[in-house]
Amino acid sequence: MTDFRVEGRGRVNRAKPVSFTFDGETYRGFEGDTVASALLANGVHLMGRSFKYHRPRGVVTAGSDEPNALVGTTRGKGRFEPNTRATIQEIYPGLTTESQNKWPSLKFDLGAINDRLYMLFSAGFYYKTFMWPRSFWDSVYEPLIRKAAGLGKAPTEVDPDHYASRYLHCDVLVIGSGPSGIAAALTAGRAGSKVVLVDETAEMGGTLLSEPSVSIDGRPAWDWLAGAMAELDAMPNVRRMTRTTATGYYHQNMIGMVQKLTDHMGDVPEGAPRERMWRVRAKEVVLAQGAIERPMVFDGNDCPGVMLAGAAQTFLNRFGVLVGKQPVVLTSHDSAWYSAFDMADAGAKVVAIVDTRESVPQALQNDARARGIPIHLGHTATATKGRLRVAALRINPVHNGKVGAEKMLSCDAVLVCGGWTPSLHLFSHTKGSLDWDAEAKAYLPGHKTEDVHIAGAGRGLWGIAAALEDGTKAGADAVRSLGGSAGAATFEVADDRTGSGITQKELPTDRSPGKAKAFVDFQNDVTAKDIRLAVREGMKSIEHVKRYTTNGMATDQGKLSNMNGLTIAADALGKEAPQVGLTTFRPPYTPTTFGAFAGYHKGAHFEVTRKTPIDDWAEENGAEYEPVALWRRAWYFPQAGEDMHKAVARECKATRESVGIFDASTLGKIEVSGPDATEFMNRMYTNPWTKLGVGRARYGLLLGEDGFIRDDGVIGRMRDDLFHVTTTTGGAARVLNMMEDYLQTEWPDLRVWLTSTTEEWATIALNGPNARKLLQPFVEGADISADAMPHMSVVECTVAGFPSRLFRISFTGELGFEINVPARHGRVLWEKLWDAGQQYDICPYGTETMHVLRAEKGFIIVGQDTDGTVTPEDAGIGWAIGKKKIDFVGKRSLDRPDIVAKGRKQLVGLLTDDPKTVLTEGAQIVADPNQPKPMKMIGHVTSSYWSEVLGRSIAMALVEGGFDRMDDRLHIPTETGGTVTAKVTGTQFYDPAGERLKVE
Amino acid sequence: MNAPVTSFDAVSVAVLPPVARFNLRIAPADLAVASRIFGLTLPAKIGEGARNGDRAAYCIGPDEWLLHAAEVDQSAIMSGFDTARAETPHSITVLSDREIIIGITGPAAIDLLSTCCPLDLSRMAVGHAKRTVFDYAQVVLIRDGDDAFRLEVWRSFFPHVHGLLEIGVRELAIGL
Amino acid sequence: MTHFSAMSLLKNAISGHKNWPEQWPDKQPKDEYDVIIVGAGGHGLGAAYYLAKEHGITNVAVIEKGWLGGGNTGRNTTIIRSNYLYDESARLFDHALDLWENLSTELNYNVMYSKRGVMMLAHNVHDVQSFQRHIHANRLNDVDNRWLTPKEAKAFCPPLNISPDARYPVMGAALQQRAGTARHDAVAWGYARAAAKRGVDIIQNCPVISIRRGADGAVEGVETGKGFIKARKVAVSAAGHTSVVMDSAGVRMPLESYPLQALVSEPIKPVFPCVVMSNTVHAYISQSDKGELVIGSGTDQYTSYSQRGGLPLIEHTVAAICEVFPIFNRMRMLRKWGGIVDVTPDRSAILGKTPVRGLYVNCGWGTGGFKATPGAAHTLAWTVAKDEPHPINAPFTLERFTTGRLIDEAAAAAVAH
Amino acid sequence: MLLIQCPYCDDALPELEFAYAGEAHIDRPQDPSALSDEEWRDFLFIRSNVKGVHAERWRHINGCGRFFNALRDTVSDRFVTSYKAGEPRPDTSGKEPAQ
Repeated sequence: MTDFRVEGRGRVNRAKPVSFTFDGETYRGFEGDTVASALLANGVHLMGRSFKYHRPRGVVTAGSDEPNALVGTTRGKGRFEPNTRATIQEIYPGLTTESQNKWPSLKFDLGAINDRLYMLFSAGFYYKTFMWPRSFWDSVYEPLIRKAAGLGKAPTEVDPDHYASRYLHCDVLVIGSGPSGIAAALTAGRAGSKVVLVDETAEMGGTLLSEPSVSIDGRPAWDWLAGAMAELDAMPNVRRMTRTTATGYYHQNMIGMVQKLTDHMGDVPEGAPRERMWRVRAKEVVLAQGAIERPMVFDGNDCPGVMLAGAAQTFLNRFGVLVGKQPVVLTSHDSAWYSAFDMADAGAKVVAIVDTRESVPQALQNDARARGIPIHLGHTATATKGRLRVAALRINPVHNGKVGAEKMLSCDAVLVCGGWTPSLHLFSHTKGSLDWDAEAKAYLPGHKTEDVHIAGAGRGLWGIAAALEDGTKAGADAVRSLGGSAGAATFEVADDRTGSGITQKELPTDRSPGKAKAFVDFQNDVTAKDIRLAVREGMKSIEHVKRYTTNGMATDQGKLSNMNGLTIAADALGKEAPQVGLTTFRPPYTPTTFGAFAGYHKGAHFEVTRKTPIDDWAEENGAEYEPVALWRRAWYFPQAGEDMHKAVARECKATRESVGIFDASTLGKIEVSGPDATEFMNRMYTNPWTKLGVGRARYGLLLGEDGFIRDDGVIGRMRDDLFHVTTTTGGAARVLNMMEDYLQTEWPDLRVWLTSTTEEWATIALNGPNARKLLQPFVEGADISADAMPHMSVVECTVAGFPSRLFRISFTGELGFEINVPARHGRVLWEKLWDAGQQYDICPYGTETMHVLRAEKGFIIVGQDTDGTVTPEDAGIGWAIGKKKIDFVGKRSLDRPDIVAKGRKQLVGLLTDDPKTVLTEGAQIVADPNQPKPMKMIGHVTSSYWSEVLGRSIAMALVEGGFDRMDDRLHIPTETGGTVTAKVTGTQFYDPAGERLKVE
Repeated sequence: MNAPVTSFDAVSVAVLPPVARFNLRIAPADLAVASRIFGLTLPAKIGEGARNGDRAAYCIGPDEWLLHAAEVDQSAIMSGFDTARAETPHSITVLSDREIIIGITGPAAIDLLSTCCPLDLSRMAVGHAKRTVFDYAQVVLIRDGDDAFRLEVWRSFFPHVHGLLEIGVRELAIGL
Repeated sequence: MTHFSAMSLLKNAISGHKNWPEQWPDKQPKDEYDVIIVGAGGHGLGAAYYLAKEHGITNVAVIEKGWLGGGNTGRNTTIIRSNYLYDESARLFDHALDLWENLSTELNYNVMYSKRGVMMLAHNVHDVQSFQRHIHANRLNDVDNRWLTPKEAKAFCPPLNISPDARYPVMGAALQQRAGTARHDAVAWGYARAAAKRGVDIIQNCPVISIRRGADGAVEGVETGKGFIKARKVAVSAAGHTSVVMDSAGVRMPLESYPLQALVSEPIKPVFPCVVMSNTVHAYISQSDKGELVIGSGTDQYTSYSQRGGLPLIEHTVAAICEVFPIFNRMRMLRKWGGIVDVTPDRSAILGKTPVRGLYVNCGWGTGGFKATPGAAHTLAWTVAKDEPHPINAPFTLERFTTGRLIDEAAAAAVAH
Repeated sequence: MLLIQCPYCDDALPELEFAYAGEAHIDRPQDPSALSDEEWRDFLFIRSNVKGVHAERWRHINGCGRFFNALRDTVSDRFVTSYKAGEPRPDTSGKEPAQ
């Protein structure tokens, strides 16, 4: 294999050879090479296959805008990723890469059959066909289309790497480290601003890395660059970041940046993050992202070996690689002439410079002749020869529109330049306007929506001197808008390579344009013909053209194709480009790893898991858990050989017969305190609070302003001016926020303060006939006898020596207490009660048993028996509404026509005819099981359990007009097509008289 | 709550012992009363803090103060406020167990906090405190020195926050 | 207009595709129309098509401030399903589903309706109860929807992570096999072409400034960027911009417009065979025929017309996807964009007549408008033609916000659309 | 991510500390029972949904805890100004969005 490496050129580290593989073959490059530069150095141009036609493709660019040279990269288990740009991926020892979208091999790909059929596969082809017969779409056509589509393969294993993120705040963020970016950073840095300078590549310098022949301030470009880097690094207020891509520009100068940390390393430190997402908040932003070179559109312009002239210059000067030994240069811009000169000076035999322009600056022509390079002005290119690698370029003279006789130029590379497009993607993320500059034939930044400055080629400026000057000006402007002062620096530039050029549509040809495969979007195989067809079919906006042809929707997001596409569409419409519009660039600037967005939020840290102070006891004792809001709660405590059903039956029995212990710490707790606390409670909750005595507790019901049930809980009055409010586990934050809203914005006159104490207290519930017997010995400072402490009361005392708020309440129908102690003592108290409880066969129970016990008593669970469309009357708890109250949150809505109307769904009990049958929660209820579908459904089962104490199943349901259907028989169709019949009852299934509360 | 203490030379994360902590809500006009009872002049501006021995007060809302004191003084402080309530309405709530306190010290303290805290911490003055977020958790962040911070985290959020800090310390130790 | 057929395709291929005609002419407005539809999205264009085809009303203009299909039609994640809880919703969306199945043939335009199945994941007991409630209701409404165990869910969608140790373990799933996706642009283009063929004028780049009402209060026409256009019937189908347009007719709406973001990955070979929705972790994902993973996000917290949206929400959405499908962690985001969705207090649409004579509205679809396109368009056309509610859209009135008869799918099940 | 000026903290802080709370200046009626169903509906559901400068409520929920009002241009998402709860909407006619 021939070596295309040029001695004395490039910045790769010749002392450090690096081996890697591509499609199983081992290649050698040097530290500092990208996969693309290393393969080119080995004479390999063919790196991929195109999306639709599977045409052989070579590398086109030297940067992140590469559409063709996408490879799969691997570094061990779980570390494969598809579609990596060979022009960005640095090589390291052991790197494994493979080409994509081909079968069986890159050189011989059966998918290329599509290329033969390309007359069929025109733009919009899919919309016009595959419709006959209809059923074939799902079964035949679509599977085929999908199989052919896609580029690389998806990863198949879990990614073992982790990803970091960091917030960063600075005065001036400079994006892009070419001459203008460096000048801006130097200027702002010298003025003392906190500066961050970022570049997506491994090394800073941008254009300067490809233009070593320029001299700045009397020093060769690379010496000056080294000096500038040293100066920036010496400033404590400046931070330089390489391999860092600004991917998105968000509101108020928030920039998302992704830094590649390890993808270039041979040996990755154990546990090192692969990438870091930087969320930067900058006071001022300088965009210095340069310009993107445009390909030329002509038949065969996608043949491997045809690449951008600027890319060839970069491969030569930055990597020391000659992309061809006999290149032809095809251009409409002066810049490519310099590429030709550099190639020639590096030993290539430049076959010719073909320029579509009839007149080109004399100086350039002289320099070309001096190097013995033949020149063809006013010529077009009409074809290429060669399939896996270009062998010749067919050119013809063009005189006033007439295309003359062809001439074949044998070559091993064609270096093209169709002009340059300012890189303004990030600017357009800000919704800043892009204005058409008729002279520059380019969109340039117009109206700004953010504190941003654009510098250099981004404003259509050309040449190193102009870039430096504009950069330092942007830096100074940024400093000034920060209120600082900075003068623009001056730079002496010699041997600058300024230039100009023209933009044009697909090149004229002497052959039938209908047969030409002149590509605009390489990866998506969109040709000039497709764009003209789209326009012919009525796609008059560039958005329509884009979506119809998929031009600009490839992984380069139109960086190469958008302007050429626009120029051709405008020509087809006979309009100026701006009248056809411009497709908006969207984040991210380049494709960005999902993991970098996810950051730390994976596995256990994907979301917070809240645990109570008693959680670890439950874990040690074999609890199964269920997630409730952000909490994990003990669901049930299975013993050896028990399933949930058995465990729950046992827990219920033990609690009803003796005593059960339950961790209720997740219940929301809010201190409502202040002279107007009672008035506030009266306005918030449906219940009346004025007459509730200190030391007493009451069930509280909270509605939304729409009249539907939002939350409930037991509320204790600790003092005249202090309520201890409890909420549902999931509702705690919502309820506090709702209370604060009314207090702060509707009733600011009320002297009330709210404090969340949910996590100040651990809450242990004891339920069962022996609850008091167990608790009594631990209590000091309070008499908890039946007379002294009636049901629904609260007292402050100590329990086992811990300060406590002790409630006597019951969510089970049994004698019950809820003990609140400072959280740190929760587990200690639990274990004391546990030990003492052994004499009563105390049983720990979880949320499932709690649900069964409350259902046996007909107590509702907000969110299960209610669903956000249920009023207090519907739920059968109208008694909780203070009838004399003139107003409370939601009261007015209860009078709306459809809320007072007949036939609303009301909460009733259901007893199945077969006591052994437990209904499915969510099952629907009908009056007539034999009606045809769609059936008239009159309600659904909200709660359904096996009741051990009753020895039968019980259920609650919301049923239309349910209160008037007592003792009716209703029907519940099952999954299996059967029907269960049940009788409508009240919801208090167990001890309706409440006798069991009266334990002495 | 004996979580492991994580550290390398640039930053260390430690779980600090609990202190008596109170949430005080009172009309700014009555601040003098509160200051007298607490024995420390309470700062009037959100974010500011005042400290004297083991007593500290941080203003975290227009009418909200976070008070720190020795655990032995907890009940005395409560009864002090209790007696004043009649003529000077206010709300004081013991929160000694609601949060767990994490100390973060070392030259890389700000880098570590910046993994999950969106604030520009260079703008935060020493001795100040503010309620903010650390990842998904609401926290109170107190700056004790140029490279010394405290995070007060709700008990049930502690494992999440502390876990993230441990990851961050490892990350900083690797130096990438 | 050329009928698309194997023959016409071949003929044109041979002639180098030089003879395809315009799919729809870009018209200038006439002075008067029988019906004006404001907004050339799938809903508006569809309504015009059905007016012409089923009611013989062809003197119709569809007025669009930008380019047709440029709004939410071309910005959504194309999920199509009908397994809604309430009878009203189920009927409307199932009606749409019936039309989806025939739409390509009906329009002679391949909208690529792909019945790949929509699977909704249950991550906690509440999800399970709520999905069971849906499945039972759907079965009795004859709407396809069935329960899958975690193993069955994994078999249906291999990339799914069903580890019980996951932060949000998969406890099961509800699958509507008949549901799927379609090619969003093709829906707008297909309706536009078919409507234009029947004589409907499609007027692009023509902003509606206001709706003019006569002395009797009835609609007289619309003031536009291209002058006043007369019409006794105006149907507003302007998604996020409905409030603004309706305001000009003196009708204030119970709507708020929020940014909704979506994104796609780089294209990869087929790996994801269906659509998966997880409302608990907020992840909505499918794979397009082009190979891109299409991922939907939730709405941002604040109202906006900026079509921008913030970074934190996207970070959370991608994290959610990687949590449920960990093999995608090394995939890359290719493109992210935003739309503006109009949301009602009960998350259900408003579809039909308004207090103003001759004024009709189709809005409030929130995040779920695309799937309803043919159904909403079809029933709106009926209502406009007959000036009375269609049995299927009858419940979706404005009045329900006065009487309290809301259709609150979200509250009922915490299920996003 | 927005940067939001809290009028109580007198500081511009990241959106993550704030919770949006809907349109501003929709006061709860003194006596709801006196309202017609239509008036009550307007209070509950009707929103201006302006395309332009929108008066809206935010809560500094992960900060000082206060609800406050802000004027924001819903087209650019830029804040014009923010002010304390209970204060009238400031006249900002002709004023450029805050930088």
